[in-house]
Amino acid sequence: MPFNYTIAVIAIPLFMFLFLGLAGVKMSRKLTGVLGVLGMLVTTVLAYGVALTYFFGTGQGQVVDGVRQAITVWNPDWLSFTKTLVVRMGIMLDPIAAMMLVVITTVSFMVHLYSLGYMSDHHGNAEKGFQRYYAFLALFTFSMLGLVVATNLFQIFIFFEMVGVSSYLLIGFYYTSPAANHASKKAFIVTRLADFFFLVGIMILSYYSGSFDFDTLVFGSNHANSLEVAQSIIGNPGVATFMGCSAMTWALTFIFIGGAGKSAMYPLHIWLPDAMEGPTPVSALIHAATMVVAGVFLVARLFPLYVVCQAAMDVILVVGAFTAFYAAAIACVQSDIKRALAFSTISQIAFMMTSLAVSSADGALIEIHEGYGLGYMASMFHLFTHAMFKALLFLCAGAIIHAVHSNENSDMHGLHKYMPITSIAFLIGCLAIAGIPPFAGFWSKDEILVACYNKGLGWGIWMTMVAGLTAFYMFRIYFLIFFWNKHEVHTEHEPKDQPWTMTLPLIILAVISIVAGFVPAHNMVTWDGGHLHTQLDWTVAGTSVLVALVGIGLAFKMYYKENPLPERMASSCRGLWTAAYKRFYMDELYQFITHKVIFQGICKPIAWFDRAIIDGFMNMLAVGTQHAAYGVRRLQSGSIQGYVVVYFLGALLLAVITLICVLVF
Amino acid sequence: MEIFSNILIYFVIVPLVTLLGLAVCNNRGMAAIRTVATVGATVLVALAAYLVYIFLHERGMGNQAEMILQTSVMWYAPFNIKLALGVDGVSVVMILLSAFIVFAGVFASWKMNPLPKQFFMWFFLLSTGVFGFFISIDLFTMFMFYEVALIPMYLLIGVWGSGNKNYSAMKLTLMLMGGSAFLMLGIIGIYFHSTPEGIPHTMNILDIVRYDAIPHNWQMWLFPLTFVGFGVLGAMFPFHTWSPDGHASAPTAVSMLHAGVLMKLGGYGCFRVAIYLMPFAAAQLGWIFLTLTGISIVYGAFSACVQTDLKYINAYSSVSHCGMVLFAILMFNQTAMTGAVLQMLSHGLMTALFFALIGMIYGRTHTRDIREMGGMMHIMPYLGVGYVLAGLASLGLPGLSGFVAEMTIFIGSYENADVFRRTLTIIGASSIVITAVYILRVVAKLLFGAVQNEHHRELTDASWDERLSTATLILAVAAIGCFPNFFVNIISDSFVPVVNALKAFFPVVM
Amino acid sequence: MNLTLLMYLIPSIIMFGCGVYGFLTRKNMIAIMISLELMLNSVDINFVVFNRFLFPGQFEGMFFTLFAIAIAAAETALALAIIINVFRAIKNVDINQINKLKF
Amino acid sequence: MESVGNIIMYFIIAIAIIAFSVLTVTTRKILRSATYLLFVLFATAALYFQMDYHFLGAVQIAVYAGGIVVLFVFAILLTHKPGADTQAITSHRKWLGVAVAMIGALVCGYALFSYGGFCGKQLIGDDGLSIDRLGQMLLSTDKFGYLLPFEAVSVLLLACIIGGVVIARRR
Repeated sequence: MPFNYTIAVIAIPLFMFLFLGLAGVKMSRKLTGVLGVLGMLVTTVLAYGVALTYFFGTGQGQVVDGVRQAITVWNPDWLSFTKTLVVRMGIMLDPIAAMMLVVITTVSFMVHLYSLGYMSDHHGNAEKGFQRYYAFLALFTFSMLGLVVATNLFQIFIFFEMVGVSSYLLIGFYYTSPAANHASKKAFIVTRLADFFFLVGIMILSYYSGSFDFDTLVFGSNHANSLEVAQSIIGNPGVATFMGCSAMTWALTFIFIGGAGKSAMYPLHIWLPDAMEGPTPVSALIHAATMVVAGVFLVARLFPLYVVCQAAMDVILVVGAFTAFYAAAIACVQSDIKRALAFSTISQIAFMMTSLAVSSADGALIEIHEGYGLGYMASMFHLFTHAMFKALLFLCAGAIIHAVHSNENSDMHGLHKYMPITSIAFLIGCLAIAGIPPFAGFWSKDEILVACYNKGLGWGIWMTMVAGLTAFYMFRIYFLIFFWNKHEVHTEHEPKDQPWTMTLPLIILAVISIVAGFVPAHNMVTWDGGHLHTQLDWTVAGTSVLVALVGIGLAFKMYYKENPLPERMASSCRGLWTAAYKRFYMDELYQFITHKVIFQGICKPIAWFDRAIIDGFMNMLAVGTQHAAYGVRRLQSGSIQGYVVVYFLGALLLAVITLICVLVF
Repeated sequence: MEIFSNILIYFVIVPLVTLLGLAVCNNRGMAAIRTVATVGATVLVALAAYLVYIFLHERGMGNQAEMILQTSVMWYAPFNIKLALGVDGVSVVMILLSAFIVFAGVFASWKMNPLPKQFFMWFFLLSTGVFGFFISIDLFTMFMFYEVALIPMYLLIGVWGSGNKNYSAMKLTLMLMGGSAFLMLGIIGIYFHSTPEGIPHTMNILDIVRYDAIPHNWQMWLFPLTFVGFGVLGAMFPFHTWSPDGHASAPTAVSMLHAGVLMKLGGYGCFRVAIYLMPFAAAQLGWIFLTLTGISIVYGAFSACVQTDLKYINAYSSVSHCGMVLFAILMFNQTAMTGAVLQMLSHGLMTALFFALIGMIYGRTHTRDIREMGGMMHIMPYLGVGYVLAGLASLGLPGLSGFVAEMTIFIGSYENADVFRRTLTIIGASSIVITAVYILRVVAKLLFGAVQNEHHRELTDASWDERLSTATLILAVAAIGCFPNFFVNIISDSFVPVVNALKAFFPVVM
Repeated sequence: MNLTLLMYLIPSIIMFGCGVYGFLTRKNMIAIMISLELMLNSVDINFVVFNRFLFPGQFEGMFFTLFAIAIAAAETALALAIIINVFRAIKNVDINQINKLKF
Repeated sequence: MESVGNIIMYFIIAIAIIAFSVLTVTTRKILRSATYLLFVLFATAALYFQMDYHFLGAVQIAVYAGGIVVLFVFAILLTHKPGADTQAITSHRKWLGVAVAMIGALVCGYALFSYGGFCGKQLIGDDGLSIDRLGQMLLSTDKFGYLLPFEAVSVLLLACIIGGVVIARRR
């Protein structure tokens, strides 16, 4: 097979994890770091090789009749549930898998490189657990790569768990800090809750379809058939219904919830802002570029099934559109730079979700028409560009935090003078996310908006508004960090641009963020593997650029120079501002549910019930027996005279009985 | 003697010989005691590995017999009681599990004090009972070995335990004895209905199945008796309360062996005796026990969330996980039952690992209260990593054993098309979230965060024997997690006869 | 006036009652033994009386009493040996003091 | 009709038995208690003589009065200070004793009166048992032979002697 070497892309990170994890403690920090980066470099090169061959190579069976085929490279059985229901561990290449390989390895490599500088010291002290850090990064990379090349739904689930654990370990990297500790726990449990729904979804889907394999589930004999295949999986929709929805709807909705947990959709988003307690490069890799889009990837993977299930799509659409706005609104008032970026991430992922959901513009969609599947393509395209510029933004944030030793933007201000490279890179990132041509974000976001307008005018306007909000909050952050007023030097060191290991990734990613928009995505990552004819819709594009510029302008007005305007606006609607700052009290709500309802209301009573009632009953049996025994023991008094009394009473009793017998008979 | 040509009998003989070897050791000669115990445990592991090889070889040669390596020796003719030996896939993996845990247990009690000799002697007597149970296919010998395994527990906890040990030892023994009283009634009942008119009664499981003579109305009585009898040992709600106290007081190796192997006797017995011999009643009454085990799963997990004693957390987690074993067995299909055995393996290994680690931590800090500890990862990284791994296995991380087992159970359970079983399956599956909550809570409190007690800073990391003990278990856990099909292939076919027996009374999904 | 069987039994019953009373009320172990002898004696009388009045010419009752006397002697000897031993140990023959074997 | 001497004799014996029985259990001086017991035993022996069981009467005097009472006296002298009173009997204990004794007597009395078709029987003729016949019966193995119980009692007595020695032996 031509793609056999893809296995190395997966295997090298796994090997690096085991090697660094087991032998790392014996190695020097420098050696570990260099080995980690080199391993990742090899992986990246191989992954690029795979992706380039897949997209642009010929004669290896990947394109048939102009349609890109899914190629299963390797697919051994891993766990047989029944004769037919078998979990396999394999590698499958298709357009989105190949694209994800590129995204993951690129960002991961950048982060590996960047971490050499970032992780070498922590607030001036030598970082502990440098080896551990690289081992975990390798573990995460392995899990994420395994996820995207999965050949079946269950493999995705498995790697969903794996990335969840890597994320847990990396968020909790500074394990002595209570905040990190708490955040890692929260992230794991929230995503676990989502995974539970995912699992239920898988159970339902696999029961009715008799398979986990994407080959059966979504590809069928070839892509053109997938709709029919999807419908045949539903079987007879009349039979299996529950509360008015078919089993298929339930399964897909549950699977979406699973994805929503990883992708931080409302209301399962609460873990992501807290996850910023991890090291910043980790946030860039996991919580901005790769893992958080796993949910989007999941829905995209099962897209042919979602297409025929309008109800599930509607759920995604509503959740996505709401989350996009919700997160953007909160991002406008956050003072912690990483949290603001986190909410920005949530909002952008919601863009991708929405874009997928609007793809099924007209119900059954059996007929393929012009523009259909645009949302899918746009979503994947945005995933790609977003990964690049959001990683850039996070790495910039990391550099800034590294320089000023604080996350709060009140400790930054006016850094442009001190850190020009970082400043420009950050600006490029902001322009990209705001959707200003020709930066990457413009092209992908524009296509999302087109797809939304195709679905309905309301959705389009809504998303355009969110796009404007995006421009506003990003530039708010930018101006607050780099301008506003003069920087007050708190520490003995002046903040300055960081060493080359940290600056180089910034430059590379900045360049990618500029040019990524010109990747011909419409020919590469379409849902059926075919070509999609798109053109720039200048009305939509013009509107969105205009809105973005308005947002930027507003941010410039409010935050470029120190002025009382933001404070005035905040105090004019204090309640709203506080609510947004407190993230609309979602955390408090969860806190209430988990602590007050579950811990105090369920666990404590159950524990009490167990000790007091069940165990109490057992103890009561024992105590009862003991008391009875003590009671019986009294008879054995040792006093002969007592025995004689009883003996005579017994004799009397016998006499009475005899008498009665005589009298009666 | 014909029986000595059967490899299975050596699983009983080796621990007994070890026991005798220990008996002649000097009570103070720690080196000799350790040597004998280690040799005994190693031989057991080797035997178990060889047994797996034989089993695979036989199956590979096309031996499709339900039980292989069968031998039957008349033991007490008037009652037709035989020493009948034989193993199928389930027994083989259970024996392998037991051998591993005995091996790890020996190293976990490497520094046992006081009375090391007596400790190991009882320990090996306990192992004798466990192995004997798994190799028997005669109800009487099964029951006899079952009792042999139970009794040493009393002394092991009562003498070498900690805390409120007398109470716990008494409670554990009495409750399990109560269970075995039910069981004995059940077995006697089965015995007297085992054969049709005119054929002498038998205790041999295979014969009883072949005759299929237990009347249905009797099954309705005998099934609950046997199921509850084994269920008590399997920590089925509401007969689980011996478990938290018992585990909390037991010494490390005993906790390991008890949670790791002895509780599996319950699950094993439930399907091998209760369901296999009385399929009609199982199909009729299964729903009652299914509800109870379903409660066990969620109930144990919720209870574990608020415990503060490490061993209590683990004991309640065992209630939850062992509940899953019985739960899956009662789902009556091959996948779920295979999952049950995987769960037994997985739970056995990872609970043993947990208890080993807790014992090691307790041995250093002299407290098991998680509120008094913190930042252990910093102080004892090896034990910390081990604990995290055990925790991840417990909450079902792919690549470790728990995931494989739980997924097989859930997927298998969902194959049943009725709403009742599916609802229970989904409720049971929700335990993966609760499990995550309590595991992470412990990990966060115990290992992460700031060091709570400054004295703890001087504590040392694991010594070589502790490392060996835990590494063995971690490797075994990872082996199941990474190569589940190896185990599934051994186990899975063993359930065909059971499922066939159930087919007449229950819409079994094949 | 005739000496009937009943007339012989009445002293025997009263003796027995006295024995019971003494057995129940006395604290001194020797006194209890004495009461015991009373009861035994009254039973002996009964045997003899029934033998003599109802089955004259046969001697089962008489022989029974004979052996009973022998056994009573043996029993008393043994009991007194125990009492003396107890007295040596606790310097007392009060029955209430001897409760170490209780329970 | 009985001879008047016999009747007078009977009453003397009966009154002696009743009186001394009561005294035996009511006196607070233990040595007196033993002495009254001796009188009861003598009276019983007299009763046996009156019923023509001479041998039995002799045994009664020899074994009981001569053996057992002496044992009692020795035991009392070994364990008591001369002249010491025993503990006074508590009142409720006394009434309990009386009640139970009455119950016993009543049960027996009731049994006698309700089944006692034989209560009015009188002594018939002289049933004197000659010593040689008694000796033969005691050592014969025929019907109405008592060799086996005789031997059993001898073994018992032997065991008793050994037991008494062992128990009373000072360690």
